[in-house]
Amino acid sequence: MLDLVAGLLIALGTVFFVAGTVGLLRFPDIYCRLHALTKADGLGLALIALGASLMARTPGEVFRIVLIWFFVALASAVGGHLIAAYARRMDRTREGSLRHD
Amino acid sequence: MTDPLILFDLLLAGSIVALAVAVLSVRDLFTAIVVFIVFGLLSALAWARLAAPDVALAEAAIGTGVTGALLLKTLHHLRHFSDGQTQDAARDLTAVQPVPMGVTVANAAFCGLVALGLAVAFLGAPQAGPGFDALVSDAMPHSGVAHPVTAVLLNFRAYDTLMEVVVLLAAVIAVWQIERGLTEAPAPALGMVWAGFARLTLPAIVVIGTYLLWKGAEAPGGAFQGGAVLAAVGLLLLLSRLYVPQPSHRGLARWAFVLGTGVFAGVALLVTGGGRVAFQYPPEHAKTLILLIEGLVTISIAVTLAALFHGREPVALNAPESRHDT
Amino acid sequence: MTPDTIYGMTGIAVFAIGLAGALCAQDRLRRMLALKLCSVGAGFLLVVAAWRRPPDVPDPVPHALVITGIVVMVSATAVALALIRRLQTLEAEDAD
Amino acid sequence: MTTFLGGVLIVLLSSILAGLVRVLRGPRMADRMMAAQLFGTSAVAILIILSRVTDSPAFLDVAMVFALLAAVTLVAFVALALRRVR
Repeated sequence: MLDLVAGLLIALGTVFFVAGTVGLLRFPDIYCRLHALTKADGLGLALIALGASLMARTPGEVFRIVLIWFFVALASAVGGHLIAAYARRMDRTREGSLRHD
Repeated sequence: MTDPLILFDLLLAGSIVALAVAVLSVRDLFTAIVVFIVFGLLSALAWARLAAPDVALAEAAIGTGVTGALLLKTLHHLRHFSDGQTQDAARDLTAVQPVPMGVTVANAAFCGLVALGLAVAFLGAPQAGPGFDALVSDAMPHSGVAHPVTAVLLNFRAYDTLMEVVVLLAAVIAVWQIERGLTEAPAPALGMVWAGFARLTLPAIVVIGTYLLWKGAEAPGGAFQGGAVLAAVGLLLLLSRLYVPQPSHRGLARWAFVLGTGVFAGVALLVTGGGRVAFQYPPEHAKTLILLIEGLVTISIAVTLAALFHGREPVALNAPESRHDT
Repeated sequence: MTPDTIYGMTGIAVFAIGLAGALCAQDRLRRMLALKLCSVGAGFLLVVAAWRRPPDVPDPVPHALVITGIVVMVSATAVALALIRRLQTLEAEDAD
Repeated sequence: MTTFLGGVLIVLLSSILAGLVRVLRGPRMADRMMAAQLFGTSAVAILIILSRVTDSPAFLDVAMVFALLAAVTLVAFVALALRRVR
């Protein structure tokens, strides 16, 4: 029973990963892609982590899985922010230099 | 025999080879570097699959941390100094005359021959010939630690590891000499979100690095993995200019560089003084000595790797040596 | 087909590709990357040599060698990249 | 169960391979970097599942290192690029 639930969660998480990759490939510009990516991979990893921790043997493993999920969520949020800020600044300077010319 | 993971293995192996080809064949250098980072990621996965978590840890820590940042820094420098917006300008400076077709074909044939020879040797070798496993597991009780890889690194083959620390020291000396007197770049503006992230993550990385070091005695982990993870803290501090190396910190950095080598060699000398061979630690103190060496070597590795990334020696701005010293 | 044959052949292929790249590469950074590919290929062969069928534990000595190799390679990379940067700077100054 | 998890591993690895198209095609440097970030997360997921399949908790430490250091390359990229803009 527990295995079944874990399997379902992992399968659902994998679907989110696939969705994120499709978004990465199909969305038109960098901001849309960023949106698809951070949402999808954050949620996908959360579901997989939940499924895996249901199958874990010791509490230590569960703790480490939760820690991993926490760090990935944090890094992906901040990474998304940094990339977006970078892309926006690049766009601005490009526009600025065009107007200057 | 029918391992359900065999398809996964085949797919992973195929993608690793494809990525290796892509690293060398894509035109844009930045893409090549990103593909190389992904290549490192997948080879770490393959090593995990081959039941080598220590190696996977080392590759993960060094490959995704220091190596990627170093490559990106070098590319940034190349494009900046050829001051073209595109990489074509950079290529004009470094590229030379086109290579004649015959040379390329001869090179490819030579490499194919090498690969063929290796493949014949590899497939013809006896399956799982006698390794060092029996020797190592016999000697484990005398090593003072419970994890075989750590025992090999710091006890049975400690000379190798000592030399490895010396190589790191030599590298940082060389880099300081090569980059003598270059000036500092201004700080990037990374914003509030980054500041909050740094406050939360940097201490966490320190904790995890120390945990890896501590765990090395009985499970995968150890000085190199711990040091590489700690070096990432240094990298993040240097990149975001939360820490700017001051000329007055040079002495401290030099002490940190030689700390690992010094303690390692010092312990060896001490053991010889007790009438033993250099790395034959007395069994009752073996664990203490190994942990002492590992702890200090970790600090040394972390500082050295961060310094290797930073490159130039911190000198005062109006120091006599300037960039135009040639 | 066992993991060791699969990854052993991978290691050989990666080594050969890296060797070809190091011989043919046009710019310095790419040659550096090719040499790094070679080192990873060699690492694969060593790790494969350590592999034993799952109930047995792998041979720790090659693992230790590969870890040493990774650290030595990162030192070599850092020195080579510093040289590349310095050469580029000098060439740019000469071009002025 | 192992067969199912093996299938999941293959799907995750294929999603990395599909994402490589974005790395190769770009068009901007930020696009390529972003895709590499996603691969880091996928690798963490693969390692978590692999640690279940082969029952070796040590892989969780490898996943943890990936999770922590995923930011380093990205920060290196952004910090270096912004230095030139200013």
